[in-house]
Amino acid sequence: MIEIKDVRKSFGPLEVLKGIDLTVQKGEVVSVIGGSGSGKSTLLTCINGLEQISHGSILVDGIEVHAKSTDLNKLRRNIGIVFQQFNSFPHLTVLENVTLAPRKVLGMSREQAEEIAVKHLTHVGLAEKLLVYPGRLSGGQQQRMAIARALAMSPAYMLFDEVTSALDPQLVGEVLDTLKLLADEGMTMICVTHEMGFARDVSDRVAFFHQGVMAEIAPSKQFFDAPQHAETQKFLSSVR
Amino acid sequence: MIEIKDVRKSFGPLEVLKGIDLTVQKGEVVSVIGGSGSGKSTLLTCINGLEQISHGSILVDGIEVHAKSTDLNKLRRNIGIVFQQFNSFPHLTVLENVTLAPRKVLGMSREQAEEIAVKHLTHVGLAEKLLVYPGRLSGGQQQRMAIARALAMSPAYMLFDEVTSALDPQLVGEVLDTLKLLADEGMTMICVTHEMGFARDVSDRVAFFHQGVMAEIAPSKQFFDAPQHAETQKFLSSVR
Amino acid sequence: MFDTGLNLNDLMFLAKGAGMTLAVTAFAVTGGTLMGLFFGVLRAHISTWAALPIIFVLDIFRSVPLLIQLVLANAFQAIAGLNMPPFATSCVVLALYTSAYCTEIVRGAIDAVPMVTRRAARSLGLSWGQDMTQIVFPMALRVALPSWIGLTLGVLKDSSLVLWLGIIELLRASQILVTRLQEPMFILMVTGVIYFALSFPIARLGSQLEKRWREND
Amino acid sequence: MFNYTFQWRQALQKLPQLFDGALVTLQIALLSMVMGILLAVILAVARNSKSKLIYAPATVWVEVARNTPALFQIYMAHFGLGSFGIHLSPFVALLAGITFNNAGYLAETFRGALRAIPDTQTRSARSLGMRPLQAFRLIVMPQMFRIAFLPTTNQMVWAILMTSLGVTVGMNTDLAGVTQDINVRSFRTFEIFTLAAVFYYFIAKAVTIGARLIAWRMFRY
Amino acid sequence: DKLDDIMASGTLRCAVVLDFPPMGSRDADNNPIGFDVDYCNDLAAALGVEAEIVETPFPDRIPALVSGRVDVGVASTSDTLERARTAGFTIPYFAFTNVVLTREDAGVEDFDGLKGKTVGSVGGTFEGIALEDNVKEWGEGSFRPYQSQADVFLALSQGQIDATVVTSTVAGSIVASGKYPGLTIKGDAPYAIDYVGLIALRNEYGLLNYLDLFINQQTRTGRYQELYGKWVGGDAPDLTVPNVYR
Ligand SMILES: Nc1ncnc2c1ncn2[C@@H]1O[C@H](COP(=O)(O)OP(=O)(O)OP(=O)(O)O)[C@@H](O)[C@H]1O
Ligand SMILES: Nc1ncnc2c1ncn2[C@@H]1O[C@H](COP(=O)(O)OP(=O)(O)OP(=O)(O)O)[C@@H](O)[C@H]1O
Ligand SMILES: [Mg+2]
Ligand SMILES: [Mg+2]
Repeated sequence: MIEIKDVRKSFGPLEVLKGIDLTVQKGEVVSVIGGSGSGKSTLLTCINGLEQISHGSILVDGIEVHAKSTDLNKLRRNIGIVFQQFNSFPHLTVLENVTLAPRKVLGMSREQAEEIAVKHLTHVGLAEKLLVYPGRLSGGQQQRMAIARALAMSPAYMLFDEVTSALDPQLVGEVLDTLKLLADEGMTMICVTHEMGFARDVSDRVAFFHQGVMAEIAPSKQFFDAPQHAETQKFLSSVR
Repeated sequence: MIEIKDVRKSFGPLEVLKGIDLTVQKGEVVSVIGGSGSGKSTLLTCINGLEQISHGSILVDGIEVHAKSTDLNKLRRNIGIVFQQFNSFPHLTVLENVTLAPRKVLGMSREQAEEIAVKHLTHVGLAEKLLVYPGRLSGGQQQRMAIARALAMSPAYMLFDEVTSALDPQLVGEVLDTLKLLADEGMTMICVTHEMGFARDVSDRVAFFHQGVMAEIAPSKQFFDAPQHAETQKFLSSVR
Repeated sequence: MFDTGLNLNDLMFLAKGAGMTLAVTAFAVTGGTLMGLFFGVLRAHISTWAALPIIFVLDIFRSVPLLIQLVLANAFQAIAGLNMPPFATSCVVLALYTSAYCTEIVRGAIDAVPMVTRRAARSLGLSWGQDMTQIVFPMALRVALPSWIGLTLGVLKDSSLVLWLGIIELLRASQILVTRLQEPMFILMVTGVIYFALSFPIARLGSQLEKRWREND
Repeated sequence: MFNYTFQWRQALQKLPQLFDGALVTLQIALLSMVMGILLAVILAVARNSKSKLIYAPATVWVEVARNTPALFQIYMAHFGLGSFGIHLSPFVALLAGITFNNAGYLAETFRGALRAIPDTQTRSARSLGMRPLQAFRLIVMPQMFRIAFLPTTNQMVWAILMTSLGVTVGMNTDLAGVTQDINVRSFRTFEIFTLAAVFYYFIAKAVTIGARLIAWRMFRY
Repeated sequence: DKLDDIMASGTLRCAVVLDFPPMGSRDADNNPIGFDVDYCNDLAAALGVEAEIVETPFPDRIPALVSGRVDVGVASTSDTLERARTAGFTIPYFAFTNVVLTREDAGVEDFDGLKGKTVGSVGGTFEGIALEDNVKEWGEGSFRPYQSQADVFLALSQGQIDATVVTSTVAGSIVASGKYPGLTIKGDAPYAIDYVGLIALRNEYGLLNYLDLFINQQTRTGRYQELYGKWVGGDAPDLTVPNVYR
């Protein structure tokens, strides 16, 4: 369970998150939508401790992320994250990309790590690209590899930050399919996305961010069919 | 009058133009369409002598372009050309871009050149950007500046090589309008273009290039309504 | 072919000089690179303001002629009673000089590693050290290598200045031979060829590596 | 630890001499840059030539300049050419050596810059009726200089530092020459070379800052 | 003190200039030879230690000394008062007279003929400083300081300079060697006799005392004349100055 309690976050004078409250249950899929600069990415990076928070607290499985005593490296193994920009390690093959963290962080043997990696890469449809360097992959393949890489750490949670935004339109589908698959398997996920269709079909709840505030959150059908907040309505009409 | 007679052109072993015949009358607007690599750009650069030809001849106002005795610099003043990309001289202001050639090539005084430049820049709608550097202009404005720059030499002919291809869709219109204006004023023009609407509405005749051969040429209405050649039909259906 | 007094013995003498040039270069580049790595990593992780003292000091090494640096350092170690042989002084000065350039190369290369890639690494649970060694350095290396090779070649050539401290490196060896044999042009040409022969393989190695890596992208 | 007493007063008395030396240093550096740039433009163009007869000598020049020590080049200009009866005074030998070096390095910089300028720039210029040289001078060169400006500034700093090598060929009027002259008379090596280092540092900084200002004034696009 | 250190360490390190024949140079195997080399060996023998010759260019003599890289400078160092502010000098161990060395085709017949010519010498040496001052005084011609004696001869033989003023010993040895055809001696330079001393750290009185006595002994025992005969030839110059002590 991820519990976000009155989280505020400022970059210098700019307050980017203005008191966010959100609890994500085990097995739940929450989509986050909102305009550019509304603080969506910032929230995700706060959840796995990549960013400090200015106020409030975030608990993952009851452990306070930003407590001094927390072993962040250990915590992060449990939270996979995939970013919008391609983030493959270009100097490693696809297989090495995926086995690196299991070997170095979890201390797995090479064989063990490769077994797991092959499993996940097959899962995302990259079984044939094991020994290729990421530079040779399409954007969609790179994002799927990043997903497999995160999954190889067997995280309990996955955070996705607009993983399809940088892709050519024809590549978006293959990545969304992978996400859908994960959701169907019961993974707990927070997905920042611009794909309304995906948000509607796959997520249990949808949250709308506006200028650092979570203006609205509701079960997905209700969210799209009867948005309450004026800004939500405006946003939804602009992206349709 | 531009007379192109059995022009062949090879780059090493590759024959790019395989015997082109085309006569463009004074005041006529001819559009050239065709697939990538079919030799359209090459033909334009042969017409003003930027490229040598391997066989045949090109006459502009009765002067043979590729004859040894021809003063190409003088000939070129009479033929304006605008390319798809990187036309503006980034180190000169818009005004300087346009006045440079009249001053250095035609030997005009600065005042005289500026007067003409302002006239043409106003014509293409850039009267307000005289002292701006091209880097500050949108792509469409840059192309219009390039057109004004060519016009400032008072050429009898204008060649356009896909001048809108590198532009964002919303900027295409403003450049095409400028071309249309020119055509209406009776300028003799050869326009390589991918804009079928433009080719249809503005040009007197349309030519279709296919693998170095001018597969078809016809008055524009006839060309689009009843294309004769199988390749033309294929091409037209692919771009619609 | 040539009517020259240059014999095998003298060629050996030149070779020994070249060996000295290589030795000085090797020490300087090794030391300079290590220091450059340290300062470069530091520079990439602290703010420009905090780095100002480092920036200033390293800038001095790039703004004062190496000759002056060498003479000064030699005089200083003399005054301070450090009792360093000229070879050690030369290596230290050249290493500092190298590090000044290397720091910029390292910092530039680290900055060239996209933030998101590093975040991805940290998100997988990799520690800062693991991130640096597994992700940042390998990626930065590709960016840095061409400049680093250039720097190495530069140091190889600049090392000729250590002759000022009485070290018999390649150029000094050739001057000694010129004194004895009185054939300046011929001996200097031979010296030039040797310099060329020393730097060319390094340059080639660099472009080879670059090419190999590029195949992966 | 210090078995030595610093004698700064003695060194500071020499400041006027050092200042005169600094002017000579600056003069050589500037001259060598101006000539180096001119030669480099020619070399860069020649390196793109298809004719072996033009390409080869330019390449040899560039490679030798870049792969041998500057000290070697200056020594060669004085004593190497001297053995052919070509006598360059220390000033001219130093200037020639540094110019040779500058030209070699800048040629590569310019060649890179030339490659970064799209071919359409020349084509556009030629289409407007400009002659090849006009197109190069009016369109290509200004853009080339902008791209190459920063590396050229660095080369200028290099040129200043290289002037210090003149002492090896009997140069005694530039900053390093004056410094060495004072040094051998008094043996106050540390003090006098420290002053020289300060001078060099400020000259280098002045050039860098000056270049920034020029760039800021000139390249407003 | 230093003297004890030398005896304790078992080696005496001498700074010697090796492109200054016949005082110091290299043989065909590039090994050091010359008057100064032998002088250093004698000194080491007197101290009962091994000699180590450290090649030191002219400009590096003092730094080498102060840094402790060498113990003694046996390097033809002129005992000027300006230098004595920094280094400690012994009594003279050698004395140079200076001559005009020129090329036969340079048109220089004597010292006065140097006026208006391009001349050169090793920068910072006794004769170099004197010649530079002369050129300044004359107001015509020019002076070029080179960093080594070898460069001066090279420049002279190539025609880069027309003449040099150089110590008679070196000039004699150079002309005799035949390596530089066309060089010729044209009379003396009207300079005071250039007395050179050994140098050591300014405050090492024990060592300086020992060195003074050693020089005295070399002369007394005839070794000085012997070495002079071996490297230069003829009668060794008088090392005393009339009408004054020391
Ligand atoms: N490291 C940082 N330093 C300063 N400001 C930052 C930093 N990171 C983000 N911001 C600012 O915080 C605000 C929110 O950024 P964030 O990336 O969270 O928005 P977002 O909702 O993800 O937008 P988008 O849809 O464009 O990705 C923006 O105004 C951004 O400029
Ligand atoms: N300078 C050159 N050297 C060698 N081949 C060239 C050169 N310029 C063009 N070509 C080749 O000539 C052929 C025709 O090129 P051209 O640019 O004329 O085609 P195009 O019809 O204008 O295509 P596009 O619509 O892509 O601009 C292409 O195969 C191209 O690769
Ligand atoms: Mg974001
Ligand atoms: Mg084209």
